[in-house]
Amino acid sequence: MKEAKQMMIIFFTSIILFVFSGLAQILFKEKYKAIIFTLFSGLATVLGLIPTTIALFQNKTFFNTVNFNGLIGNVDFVLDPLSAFFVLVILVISFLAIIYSRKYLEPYNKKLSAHYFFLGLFIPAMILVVTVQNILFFLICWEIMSLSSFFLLLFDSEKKEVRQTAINYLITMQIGVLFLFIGFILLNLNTGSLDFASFQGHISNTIFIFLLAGFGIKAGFVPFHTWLPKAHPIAPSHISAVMSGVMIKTGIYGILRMLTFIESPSLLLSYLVLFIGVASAFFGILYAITQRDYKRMLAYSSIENIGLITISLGFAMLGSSYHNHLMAGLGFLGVFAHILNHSIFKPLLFLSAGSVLSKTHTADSEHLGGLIKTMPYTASLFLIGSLAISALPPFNGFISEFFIYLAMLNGISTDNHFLFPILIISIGVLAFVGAMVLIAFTNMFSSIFLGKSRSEKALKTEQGSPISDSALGMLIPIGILAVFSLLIGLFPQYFMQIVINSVNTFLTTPLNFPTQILSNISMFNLALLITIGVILLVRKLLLKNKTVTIHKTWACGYDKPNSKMQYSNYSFSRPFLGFLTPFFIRELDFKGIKELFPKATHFKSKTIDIFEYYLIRPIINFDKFIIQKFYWVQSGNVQKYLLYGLIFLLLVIIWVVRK
Amino acid sequence: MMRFLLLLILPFLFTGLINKTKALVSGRKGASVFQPYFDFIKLLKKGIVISETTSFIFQIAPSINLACMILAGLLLCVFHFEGDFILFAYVLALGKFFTVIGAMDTGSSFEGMGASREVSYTSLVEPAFFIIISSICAIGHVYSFDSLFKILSFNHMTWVLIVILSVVALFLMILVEGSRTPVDDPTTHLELTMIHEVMVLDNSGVDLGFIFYANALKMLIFTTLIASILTPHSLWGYMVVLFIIAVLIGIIESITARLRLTHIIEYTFILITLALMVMALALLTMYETGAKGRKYDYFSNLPCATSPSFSVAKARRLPVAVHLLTSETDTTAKLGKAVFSSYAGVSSGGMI
Amino acid sequence: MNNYFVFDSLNIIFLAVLILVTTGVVIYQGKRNWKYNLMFFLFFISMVGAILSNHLGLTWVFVEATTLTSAYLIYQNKTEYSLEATWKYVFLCSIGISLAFVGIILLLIGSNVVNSLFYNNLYANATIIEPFWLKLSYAFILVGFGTKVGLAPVHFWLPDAHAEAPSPISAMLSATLLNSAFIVILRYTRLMDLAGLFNYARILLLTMGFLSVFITAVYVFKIGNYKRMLAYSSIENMGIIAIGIASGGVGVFAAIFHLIAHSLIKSSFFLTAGNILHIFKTKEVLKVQGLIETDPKTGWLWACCGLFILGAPPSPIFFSKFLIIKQLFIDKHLVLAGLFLFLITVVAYGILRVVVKMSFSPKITNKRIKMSIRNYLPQISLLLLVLVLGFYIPNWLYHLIEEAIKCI
Amino acid sequence: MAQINMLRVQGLLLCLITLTYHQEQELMMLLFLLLETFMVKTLLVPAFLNKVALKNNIKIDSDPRFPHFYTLAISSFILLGGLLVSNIHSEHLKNVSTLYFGIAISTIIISFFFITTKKKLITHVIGFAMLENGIFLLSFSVAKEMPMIVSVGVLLDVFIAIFALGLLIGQFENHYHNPEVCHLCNLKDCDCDE
Repeated sequence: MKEAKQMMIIFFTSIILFVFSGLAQILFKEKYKAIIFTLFSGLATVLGLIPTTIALFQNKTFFNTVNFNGLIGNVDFVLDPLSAFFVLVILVISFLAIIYSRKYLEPYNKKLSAHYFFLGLFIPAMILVVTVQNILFFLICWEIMSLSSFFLLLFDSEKKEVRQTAINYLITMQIGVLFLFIGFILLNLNTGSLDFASFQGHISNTIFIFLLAGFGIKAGFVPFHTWLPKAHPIAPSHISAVMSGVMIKTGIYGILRMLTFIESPSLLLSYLVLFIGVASAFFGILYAITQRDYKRMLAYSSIENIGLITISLGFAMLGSSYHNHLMAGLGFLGVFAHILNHSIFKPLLFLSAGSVLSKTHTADSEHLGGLIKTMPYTASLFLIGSLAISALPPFNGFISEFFIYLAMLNGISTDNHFLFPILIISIGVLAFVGAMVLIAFTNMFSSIFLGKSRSEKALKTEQGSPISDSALGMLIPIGILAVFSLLIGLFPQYFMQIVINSVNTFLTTPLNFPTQILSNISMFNLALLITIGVILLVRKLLLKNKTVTIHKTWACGYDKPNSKMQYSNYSFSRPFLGFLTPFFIRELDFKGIKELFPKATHFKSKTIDIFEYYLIRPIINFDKFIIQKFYWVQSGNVQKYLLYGLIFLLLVIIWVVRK
Repeated sequence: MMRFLLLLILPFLFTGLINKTKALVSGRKGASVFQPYFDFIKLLKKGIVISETTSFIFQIAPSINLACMILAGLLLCVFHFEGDFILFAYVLALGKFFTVIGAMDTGSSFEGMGASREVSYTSLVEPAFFIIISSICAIGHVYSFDSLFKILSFNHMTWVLIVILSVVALFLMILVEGSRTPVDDPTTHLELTMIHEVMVLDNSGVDLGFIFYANALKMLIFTTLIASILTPHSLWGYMVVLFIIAVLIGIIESITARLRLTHIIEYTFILITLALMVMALALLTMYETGAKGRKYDYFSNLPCATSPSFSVAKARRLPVAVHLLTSETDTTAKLGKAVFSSYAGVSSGGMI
Repeated sequence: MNNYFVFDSLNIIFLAVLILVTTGVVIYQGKRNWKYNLMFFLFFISMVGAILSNHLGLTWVFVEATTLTSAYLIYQNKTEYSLEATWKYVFLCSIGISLAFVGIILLLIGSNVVNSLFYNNLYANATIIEPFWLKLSYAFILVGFGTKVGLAPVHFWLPDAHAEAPSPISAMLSATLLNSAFIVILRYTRLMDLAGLFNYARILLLTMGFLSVFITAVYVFKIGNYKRMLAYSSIENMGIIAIGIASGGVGVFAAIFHLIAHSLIKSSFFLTAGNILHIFKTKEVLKVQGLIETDPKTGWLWACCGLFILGAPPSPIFFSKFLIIKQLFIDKHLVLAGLFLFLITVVAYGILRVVVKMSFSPKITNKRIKMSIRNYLPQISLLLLVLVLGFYIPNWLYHLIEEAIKCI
Repeated sequence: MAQINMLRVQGLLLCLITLTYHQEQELMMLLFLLLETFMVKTLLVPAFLNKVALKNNIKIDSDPRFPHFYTLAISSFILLGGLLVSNIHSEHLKNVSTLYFGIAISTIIISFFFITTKKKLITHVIGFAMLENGIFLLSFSVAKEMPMIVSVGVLLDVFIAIFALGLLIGQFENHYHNPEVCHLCNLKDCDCDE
């Protein structure tokens, strides 16, 4: 008991220290702001990690009740393995992003007070969201999280597009909160209490669907995902990393937390979640392939990964519904493992993409190319991220996808004739999604880093000298993530123990951790690395004393190839996208080549999200249409004003007299 | 283990056999079946030419690809654990990843074209593979290659059908993954129509040798998979299957033209169709065995050995191939016909 | 014998808000000429009278007096537009108030036996009053005082007057004048409740409330003048308060809470708008750019006020909206709840768009206009107060509001 | 101006009504009411309005789209309606003197009719004064007394309101010649209408 108290004090200190670091840096000169913030938040991170790791690894639950007078009343703050897992991820990833931000923000030459102030709010808000156990306080933290991230998005606010997107983001979040409002209010009506603890057994299907929609908007479920690909390109890269790596998972946390209050989820919900997951994964990665802006593409890929997490969650729920405990266990294992892994490799990708952006000043992959020669470290780190996100061994992405497949295979053994084909088709979709990820990332990696540069401008700094690789201050945090990515892939049997306690909070009987299988994978991955090493060595030996000629690329006899003739991002994905046309809309602006001696022509293609096109746009247009119908009311004529009032009065009088 | 060694040794014999068959069918004498070995050794002895556009990716890609193929073979033949086929598929994907970025590294428009086609046309292979394997796994409640091969005997018509459909699907996969006709023509001289060959235009010397080896190995791996399904234990059986498939590929390459590029995707859809048929059959088997509510923990023990309610497990262990020869298989024949006629319909699309 | 003026929990809250806001405004506006000061004082006094009065007729007198005293203040700028706004304000409000007087007379017809307009007498005899006349009279009162409050469809003077008045006066109008008219509606609604006609009252209140929010949604969607936007936002918030009162239960608490928060936030919002007007000399949204860069304090104040008024936590408005929606759910008004959520989202979009555009766009002028500390201090302190209220409601305030609800 | 004269007549009528229809009212109250009707309603307000009209050169409120004849006819119909209302023997109206009630209502409606159809701003003020007269009559029909303080307050308010509106008309004269209601359409949110 005493320990719990101490731990919670450390925890609160850490949170206050974060806010304090945001405030403290305001007092310092522009030059020192980043360092001051990094130092204090580093301290806060270390402090926060103490109770978190203890709760997570020793499977303990710390809680503390704080009394807020009036409306909110008593608020429980809980650090159980479920919360602690998320806190751990938030702390580590945020801190790496903060380290990165110092060098990243340097060239912007901007006032940083606001940015760091809101970052100092954003991180504790996320931490509180995953620990607070009271409806109102949860919603407050949730909103502060949305708001502070909104201000963080506004970093480049001179651009109109940035402001529009930020508003779009905040409004979408607002809509999400409204769904949460409805869900929580219905719950509150059922239980009469604001405490999460009272929800046990009160979450009906309707409530869950509302909450799912609310949390799903944050998480980026299809069709609520449209804010995500807009928000990420405009955010500073370390913010994209935190938002994509951590923040959207708070949506998943919400769903998971609600699940702890459900004894056994109904089949409807389970299939719904599975369906959403499959749709998110498929559409997310499909649109990722269609993008040429690499940050947008990474954002879409986040939707896909959220889809995978949701698929796994769907299996976990199906497992509980069908009383297949192993499937449920593996499903939850997949959920947590993938959250962990995605929050490693997605920041890794976003941060290395940020390095590219800060050097080349363009996010359009069609203008890049050949960067691997000027930025070898960034390129290698991006490659590691790409391999990990494509779930390729020996990196960490494979481990979680492996769990998802295992959950699915176990589900098949439930011998339910309805479940069976659904699971098999899910396997098919998952495998297809895997193939698509491969296309998306080979494409993006190649068009940014490989081949020849497509634009001379991108290879020069503003002063005109050729660009170099990023500063160490940026490479080190990315490198740490890359090392984690590899280590988790190589030794999953140890690293995956991180999530086991969190998984067990959902299970009646603790999951038998598949150590044997994981150590097999570990052995295999080591063997893979060794084989690659051996073969490379053999190759080196064979090449000893041989001539290595450097020559131009063979262009099948054509003598004057230039960089424009390379396969670009668009052309690479075209054959594949050819047979998926119904799922997206491509607007082409191309006049064609006419006459014998054609004049200059141009070609422009734009890919539109079908959900944006058929769902979001009509709603906005419809609103506009309806609202414009009423503009005449405020006409400026006093007599009309008076008349409206009198008519209203008359109607009421008639109503009263008639009754 | 023996199989793994054979797997490492035989790839070039396999391609040699294919080439020999093609030569014989076209009325030539052809090179020796061991010619690919000589080519390989010759390539290893040569120096290399590297494009000035390339980076280290280009140089490590073939080696990594080869390593992936070797380890995939290892998974298939030696190293078994629950879920190994997932790893198998992803290791193959890792190889593909590096082949593709290796090709893109040259900055050549042709190699980009090849890479783009490669990833597009093979995108449906993985789903089909997973659907088939997991369907079979589902009926047998097994999760690894070795136990999968163990349970694949029969006492029922549906089982036979499942095996046949799977084998046909796997055979089609060889053609897709190995870049053989009708998907790709390895002997074409027009770069615009190539898929795999055009990706490696710039590789030379050792790297090219590795690429040849890896590609042959990949085909052989799929062949081994088929062989292991048909004759899981006998080494001679394995050799026979290998021989038959090589000859079959040779014959197909001799008598068909490659497909128009736009039709290749449709061709790969056949794979999905076959896979879904396997799934339907598996569902049928589930109805028949009617085993319901069975609980079991697969981490502790394997069901095919212990579970008494599982009828297939207790069935006679008769190789399916033998069964094929002895029993009346009307349905099978019809089904096979249907599959092949659809395949023929697609192939009549013609050249590019 | 009854006192014409009483203190109870309800009007103490109103009075406190009035004094707080007035203090802020007085600090903000600094020295003015004696005529202005006199009228301002009279305006203040008439609002105090309206809030404290215990007699319906007397309240009427004071509310009408607020119109007349504030007319001069609104007409400060002496432009064509301010003239037009003042005319509309005086004319529409006077007619509205006359209608309210008709309402009072109708009440007298119904309450033959009672023959008193003291609230406590009316409350005591609520059941004796003929429902027919009570209903009619409520309609007139609602339309009449509703004109002052700014409830649609009789809100039309409001955007004009708020936009054309000097900013401190706009702040007073929005944060205090509307409240002092609202208190009459609150007290009258209590009478309806006691007479067993709450259902009728609630239908009218809900109609007007939703119309108000709807009107705001319509106009802020494409607003071009930021002071008008604030005025519309006042209409919206008054509508929300009306909805809260109408939904009863915890909604009443929410409404009172909302009213307090709205007054504090909106007054600082208008005062900040005054700063902007001072810097940019224009009320057009399109011509105001880069507030944060031009004048960081004003810029951030503007952004914060914008977010707070929309109910971004820890703004108390967040709670009140939550509670109102909850009450709508309790009463199973699911359609209304949905409509409410939809409308406040549209309003949020409209206001946010403008606020973000003004605050965060790149700056256009390089000239710096010095402003003294009194141009920031009131807003900052009011917002800090709001912030505290958002996180921590002191027990005494909580009980005060609870008591106030009993007065309604 | 005819309308101002009409206002005078109304005031005088109200004064007479007060004289004839007093019930057991206090003397003070009666005196006050007489003063109000005679001094304010009959003399002061019309005189003030007249002054405003003269000063601003406002002659007649003519609108070719809406001739005086129709105004007259419609007003007569409203009055007729008011008289009809006064003949209803409803249970609701038991403690009201129905004649005054009906006429008061029709006066109020006619004043609204004036305000919403006429263009000149001065006519609106006259309409407002008429409205107040109607309300006075209405309160008279209820035959209940307000406390003195309230009555004084009401009187003061109404008077100041008219005064303020008159002053504002004077101000308008600085900006527009002959202020009409259509001059007052500058403040609106979009140009969708008119």
